[in-house]
Amino acid sequence: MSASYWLFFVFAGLAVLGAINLIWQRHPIHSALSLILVMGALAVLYLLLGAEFIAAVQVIVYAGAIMVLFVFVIMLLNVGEEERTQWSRVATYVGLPVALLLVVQTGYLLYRAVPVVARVDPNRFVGTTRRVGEMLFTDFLLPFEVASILILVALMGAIVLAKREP
Amino acid sequence: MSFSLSSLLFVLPEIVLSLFGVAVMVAEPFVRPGRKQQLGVLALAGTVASLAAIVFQFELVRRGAPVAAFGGTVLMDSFSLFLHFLVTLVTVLAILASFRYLDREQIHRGEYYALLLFGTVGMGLMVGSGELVLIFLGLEISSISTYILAGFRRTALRSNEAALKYFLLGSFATAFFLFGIALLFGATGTTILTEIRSALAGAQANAALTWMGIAFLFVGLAFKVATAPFQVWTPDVYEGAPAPVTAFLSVGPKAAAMAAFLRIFLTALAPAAGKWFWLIWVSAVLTMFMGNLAALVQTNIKRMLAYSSIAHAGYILIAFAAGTEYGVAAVLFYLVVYALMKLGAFTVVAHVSGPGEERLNIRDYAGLAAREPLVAGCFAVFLFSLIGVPLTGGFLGKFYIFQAAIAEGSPWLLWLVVLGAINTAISIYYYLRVVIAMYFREPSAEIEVAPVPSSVAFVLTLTALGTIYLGLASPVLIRAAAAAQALR
Amino acid sequence: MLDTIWLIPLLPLAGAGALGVFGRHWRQRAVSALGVGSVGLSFAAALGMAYEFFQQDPGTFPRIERYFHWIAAGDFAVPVTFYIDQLSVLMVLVVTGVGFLIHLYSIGYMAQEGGYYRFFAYLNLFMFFMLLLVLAGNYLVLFVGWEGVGLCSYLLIGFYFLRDSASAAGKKAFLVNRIGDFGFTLGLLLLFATFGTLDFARIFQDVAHRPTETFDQVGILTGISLLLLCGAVGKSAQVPLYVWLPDAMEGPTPVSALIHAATMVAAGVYMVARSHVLFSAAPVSLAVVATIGCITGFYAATIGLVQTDIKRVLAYSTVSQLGYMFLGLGVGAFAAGIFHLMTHAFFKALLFLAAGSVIHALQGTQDIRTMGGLRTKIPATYWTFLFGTLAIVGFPGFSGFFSKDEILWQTFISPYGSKVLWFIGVFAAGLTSFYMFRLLLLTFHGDPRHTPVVAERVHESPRVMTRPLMVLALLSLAGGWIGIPAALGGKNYLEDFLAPVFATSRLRLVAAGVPHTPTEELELMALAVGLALAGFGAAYWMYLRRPTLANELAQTFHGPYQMLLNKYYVDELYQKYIVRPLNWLADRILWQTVDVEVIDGAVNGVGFRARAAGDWVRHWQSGNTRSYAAWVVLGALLLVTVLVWVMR
Amino acid sequence: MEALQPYWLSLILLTPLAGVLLLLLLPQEPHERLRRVALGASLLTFALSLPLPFYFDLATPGMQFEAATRWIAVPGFVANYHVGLDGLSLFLTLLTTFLTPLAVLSSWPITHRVKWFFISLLVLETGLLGVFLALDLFLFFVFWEVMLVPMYFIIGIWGHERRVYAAIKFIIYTMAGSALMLVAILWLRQLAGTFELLEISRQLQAGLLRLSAGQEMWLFLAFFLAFAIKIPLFPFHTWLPDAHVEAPTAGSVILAGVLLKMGAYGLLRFCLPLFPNATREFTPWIAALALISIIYGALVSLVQPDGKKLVAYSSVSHMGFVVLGILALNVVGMEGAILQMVNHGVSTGGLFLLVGMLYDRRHTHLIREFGGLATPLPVLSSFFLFVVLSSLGLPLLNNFVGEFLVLVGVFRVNPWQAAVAALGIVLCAWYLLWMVQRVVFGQITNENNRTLPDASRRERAILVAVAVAILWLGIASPLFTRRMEATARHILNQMNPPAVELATQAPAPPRPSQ
Amino acid sequence: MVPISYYLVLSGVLFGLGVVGFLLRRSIITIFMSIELMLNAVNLAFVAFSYLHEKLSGQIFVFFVIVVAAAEAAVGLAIIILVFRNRVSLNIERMNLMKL
Repeated sequence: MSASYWLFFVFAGLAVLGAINLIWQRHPIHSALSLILVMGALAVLYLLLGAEFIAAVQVIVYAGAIMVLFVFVIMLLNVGEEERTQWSRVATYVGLPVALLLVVQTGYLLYRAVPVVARVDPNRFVGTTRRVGEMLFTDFLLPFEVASILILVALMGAIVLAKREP
Repeated sequence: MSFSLSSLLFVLPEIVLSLFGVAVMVAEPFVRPGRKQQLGVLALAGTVASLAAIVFQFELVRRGAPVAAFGGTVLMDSFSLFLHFLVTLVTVLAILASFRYLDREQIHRGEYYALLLFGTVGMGLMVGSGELVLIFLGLEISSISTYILAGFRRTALRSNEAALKYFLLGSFATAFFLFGIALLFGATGTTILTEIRSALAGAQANAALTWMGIAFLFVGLAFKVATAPFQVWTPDVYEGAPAPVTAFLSVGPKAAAMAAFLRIFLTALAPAAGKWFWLIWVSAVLTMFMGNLAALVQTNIKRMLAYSSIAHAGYILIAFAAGTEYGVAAVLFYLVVYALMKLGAFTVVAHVSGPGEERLNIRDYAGLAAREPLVAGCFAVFLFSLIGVPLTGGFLGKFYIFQAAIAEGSPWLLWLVVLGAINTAISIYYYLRVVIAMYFREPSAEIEVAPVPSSVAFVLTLTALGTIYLGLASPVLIRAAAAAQALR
Repeated sequence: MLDTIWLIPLLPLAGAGALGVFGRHWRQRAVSALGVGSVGLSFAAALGMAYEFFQQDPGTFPRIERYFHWIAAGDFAVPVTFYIDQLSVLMVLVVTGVGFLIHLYSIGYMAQEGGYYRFFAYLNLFMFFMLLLVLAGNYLVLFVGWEGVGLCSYLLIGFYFLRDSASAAGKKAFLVNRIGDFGFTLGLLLLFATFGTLDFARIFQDVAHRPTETFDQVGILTGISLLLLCGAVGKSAQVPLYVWLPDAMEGPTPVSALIHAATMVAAGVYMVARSHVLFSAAPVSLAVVATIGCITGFYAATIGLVQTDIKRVLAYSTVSQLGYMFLGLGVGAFAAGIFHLMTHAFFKALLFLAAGSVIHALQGTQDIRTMGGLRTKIPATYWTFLFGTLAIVGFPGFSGFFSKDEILWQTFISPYGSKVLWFIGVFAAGLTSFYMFRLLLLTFHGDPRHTPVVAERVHESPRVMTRPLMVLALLSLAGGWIGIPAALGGKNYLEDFLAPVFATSRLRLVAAGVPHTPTEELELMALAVGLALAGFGAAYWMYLRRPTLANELAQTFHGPYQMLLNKYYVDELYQKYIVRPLNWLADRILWQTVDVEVIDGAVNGVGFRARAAGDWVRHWQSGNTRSYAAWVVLGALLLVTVLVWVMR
Repeated sequence: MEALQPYWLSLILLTPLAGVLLLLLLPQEPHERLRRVALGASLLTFALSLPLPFYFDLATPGMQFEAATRWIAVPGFVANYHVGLDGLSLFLTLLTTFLTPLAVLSSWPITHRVKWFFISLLVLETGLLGVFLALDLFLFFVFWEVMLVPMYFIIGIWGHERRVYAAIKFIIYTMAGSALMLVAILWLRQLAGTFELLEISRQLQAGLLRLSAGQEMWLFLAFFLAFAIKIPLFPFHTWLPDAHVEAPTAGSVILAGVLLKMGAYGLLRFCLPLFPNATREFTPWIAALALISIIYGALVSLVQPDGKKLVAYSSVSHMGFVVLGILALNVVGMEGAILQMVNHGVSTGGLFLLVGMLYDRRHTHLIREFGGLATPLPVLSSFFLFVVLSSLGLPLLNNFVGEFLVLVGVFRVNPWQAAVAALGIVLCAWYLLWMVQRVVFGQITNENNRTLPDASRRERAILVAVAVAILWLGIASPLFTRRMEATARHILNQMNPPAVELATQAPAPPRPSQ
Repeated sequence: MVPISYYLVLSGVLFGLGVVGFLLRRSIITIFMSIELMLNAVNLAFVAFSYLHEKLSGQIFVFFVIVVAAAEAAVGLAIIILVFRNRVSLNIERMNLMKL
């Protein structure tokens, strides 16, 4: 068992635990914190996969910005523990088993999909910020610009929806 | 891959729309409340300019300009242009249909128009892109715009709820869509459609990943197109959203998603057609039946029309299942027809519903023919077209769809057509219920008649005439047929 | 005249058309002039035709006049043709002659009635159809006349449409005729299918020249003739379709005289005689004809015994006499049948018209129990009625004697006849005598039983009514002299005259016949006359000598009496076992159940089920986002599973 | 005329539409003007259609007065505007143009949304004419469906109490039936490569197009279902009583007079020539249905308390004859059937007109509300009786000829069927005369009836027209049948499977297609 | 060396857990976070495949996904705020004004 295995299993385990906790907790704030944990763990895994830039963005944007936004909203609305309604039998008796089946099946298929010989060597293929940046501004220039529109829309939407009536 | 200015011509309509969108946003604070319609006019100008840009692109293509740019991610083929034109036209009509409505509901704000414009940008990208990530971005832009638009009547609980449901389920489906992209990327190592196609054809791709990818892509796209079993969100959202938004929502994004659906499945996934044919087949049947049967028992007209939208998605899938060029042409033509009649119908609903959208029950339409002959007449045209009575576009569209399916020659498609025909028969009942209310019944109570705003009258006349025109003889049909060739 | 023979039927038609369309605005005199005039002209034309007919060599007949095509489709073509031979000439003469007299009579009888123009329009129309019937050169044209007279009888019976019973009777007449025509129609179809034509000439030739075996293997000729007989049974009021005729007395009396006695009901007899070739080639049918005739003759006579309505008694006597005609036809004595048809036309028209005169005199009373003693008050009517009665009972020397005797004799000797038939026929003759004299005695003899009010106003009918009676009385007496049997030293002119018509059939019959002596005929004749006298005696005894006897007998034989009085309850049986069940079936089962419940129920059920399905489907749309997500996930799982596992 | 021939049918088709256009331009009031315009347009159409039988060539089995032009042309989807006339459609066209003015005239009492009523009626006329004249399957289907819409409005807006139910039942029933026909049309198009009817039959004749037994059967059934509903054959008839009873007079007249003929027309035009083997195979079953229709319709008519419903059910019975005649599959039966279509149109149309006139006076259809009408309404009653007599098949009036020809045709094939059918005639007399007895004869039982006005001049004009038609058809039937003969033979010839040597013959003259 | 398939399995599991979360939780905000979890799972898959194919584009996609996630977060939270303001509840099951 090499270090990479250890690292992988530890952080994969953290991610899974965080995810489970996310869906286990009744209070949104706990869930939010769990999600941050998952994101952090994933950042490490990205590094293991040689995705430096993404790992950084993951921490900065995702965990840093987006999740803060979540926490902020939770605080703002002073959300308490969730109400325990059980009105959707479909979700419970169909949805959950099906979702679990989906987990199992997807996991199994993905496990079988890629030959085990394909293993990760963090040094073989590295997504450095430079390379990513170059690509972003050449091949992916158009999507990049388009993304700006997306942000614009989102901003505008947030304002339109959330601002108080004058 | 180098960037050249000329490649900007490929996204000219999007650029135009974005610029106007930004302009509307910027101008917003400077326009006094009560005169916000000026912003609408500005947005209208933007869409018209965009239409001009599309025509210009047509001209370019006709003169032999290349059809792909940005490394094959943006396409300017006839398919793309056809649908560009359609979605932009839809926006034009949606803007026109919204003028008075927004005043009436006191939610007249520039952002509304900006969001419509940006949404159109997103749809343009969806229909004009040959690459999954760009398609995804387009999808997101249009989705997010419409999430917001759905909730635009901020004080109305139903509007809130529509936005919320749409948003949550939309994002949920988006995640599936993304996962599908990821899996296809994993299977083929690319997200450019033509490359995926060759990878799949060459059989280097991993089968399990491919199938899972297709399945998840299907989920995402089917959700947007609202076909069974992913149509569940539609009635709630259509019902809750402001009526002109519903008009837009039921037509624009649906058409764009359908275009993306077609392009992805017929271009990239064509080698696997033998398998996904069944998905489409089953989905078509389920969609038609669920839409039509549920519509039978509706009393809320918006909701009824929502179910009818689902049913129509099912009809479209029939031609999709044929998978031929012919079928694609049928889909395209039907999308045009569908856009006109559905837009018209929801515009009528927006107009008749009155302040606060109070009058949405079919009973409220009693005696409409006597009160507002024009509105009732146009609505009748739309309804008959939705049924598929000859001499309306709805008939020709359905006819073309059925023919495309039969022309493919498979007995399964013949059965599908038979089921489609049965569904048509089912659908007569609920459409005609409205006609009955309008023409055969007397109003239960006195309702003051609001004069039909000229913009609404314009939209209605245009869509009604268009619906009839499409049913008579149709150059649009030829255009559609030509556009369909682009997918091969 | 023969070339313009179309004038004969067309004149009354023109009269009918003109009266029907414009008559409402004309004065009564103009109406009578046109109505009677058209028939008079027609009669004149018929006389002219007859004259011309006798000028020509009998060999040139039958002569066929062709006019336009009435129907032509594929190989089915029906031209309008007239068939002129001895039989049709005779019939035309009888129809126009008797018809003319009755028209004349109607001027007086109907003078006070509303709808005067209508009456004459109908009568003229009737003449048209009747003439068409007897002149027709093929079965379909005959059928036109056949149905046409049915129509006119419907119209005329229902003439007093304000009376429900009248319109019901009209309807009944039409419907019962229709039932007969059902068979007739099928007969026509079978004829056409067999011979490829409906022309008399061609069919008769075909039958005469083709060996019977070619048909009889499958009994086709029997089938055809029996089906045609159905129609005749309906039209000529034979058992079991006679029920309409007594009811038909609801119409004005001249109508009863004209169509329900003299002409229309004779149509069936005429048709069978006309189709003699077919019938004589199908012995089974002949036997059926004879049996039906015999049964009818007897059966109707029994009912006639107890009826109290003057017209009804006559009606049953008509049915009974028609039975004789059928008997004659059935034993192959076609000429005798026609002979009786003719004499019957005279005396029955007479009887009815005279009865009409009685009714007229009594302001509409028809019940003979309230009559009596009219002999002196309306002598002309009485004497003519007496002539008619003597004729019908077969008093020697009167027309009925010769014709009826001819039939009975033929029944006795014919290979198709039998002693049993003969006996029943003779017995029925006795019954006839009884009830006719009963009628005569109750009406004209004895003490007046009518109310004083009526008695005061009793008067003889105007001359326009009595003159025709006299003419008819004369005919009733002398009409039979053209057919005096050889046994009485006479010569049967009529039979000789008609011989060419029935030649083909006679050959067949005579070949099978057994020789009989004239003395035998005389003995039988005497027997018949004796029975008739016995009938008279019984009537005289019961109604003049011991007027209470009738009631006593009725009390004693209460059951049979009631049965006779109620006409064997046949109408009630039809009503109970056919009409009402059919109505019930149509109403409860077919309409209320099959149509409304089953089919419409299924149709609405489909609609209901679709809505139920819609209701079910919509419940998936619970409004709960979590459920929606569950559906999405379920869909996703199914897609993956199907794609990856099922369709690998 | 020679030069005009190609345009003549189009002219007939367009004339009612011209009337519609004129009506659209006119204001809602005064009603009188609108009525006159509608009447003028329909009369003009009738006048235009009158030359057709005179210029009609008796010997030509095929289409005459043909006109064709491209309508929609997309690769793989070519639809033509192709109209033409043969012995089958000739008289149905005339029937339509004849009945429409009468329907217009009978609609004088309508005062509610008059303009739209007449617009609907005229649009309906064009639709009906189109059905009979179209030679392109697509065009045919367009007319077939489109004409439902004005009919739907006519029933739904101007009908009686339960009009909404009747209207929706009518349209769903018939549209559901034709939905499958649409599929069949498309399938046929797929197999033959064209929507052109004549081209398809040419291919079938020449053996270029061969349908497998299964294909033929399904195609036949799909077409047949649509037609059976229209005819209507038992058990697809239940829309008819409702639609008839609730429709206004004009609607009933057109419905019974023309609309029902579309089904029988379709059988003759499509089912027989295109799917001969399937037709033969199903003939016993369909004939059984036709017989059931005859007897069943008659029996149910018998017990109807509602006069209009009685006439409606009688249509079921009468149309059974038409189907039976068609299925005799011989010339006589077929000509009888076609003639009977026309006859039924005139007679039953006449009955509905009369029932409508009574309704205008008393606002009820119930038989028991009437009685003794002969006294206050002598003229109307006379016509009533006359039309009833025609309907029950009195010789020298129209129905007799048709029915008898049908019987002759059927008897040849199956005597028992003819026997059962003939029974229907007996029943027909029963229910009709019973109705006459209860409505026209007897004492006046309802005081309201005593003072009713007799037929007005307008009504007399209608009734005289009907009566003349009845007499003419009854006496001069060869004028009609001779024009059908070639067509009937042609249809039957087409039913005989193509001999192989035909395929080698020179191709038929070019037809407008593709 | 860790096989790539392990990463993929992890991605699949996380995605599935996100789905489960969506189905299980009633609080809108938690549901939304489940969606974020699903997006993260997708990202992981992208990165893993990017490594598998040695194509950087996979990582670029992740970048876009994050952008989208951010945008969605902004809009989504705005909607949540709006809804909460009007209804003072974040229970998804109470959002059922429109149904059937």
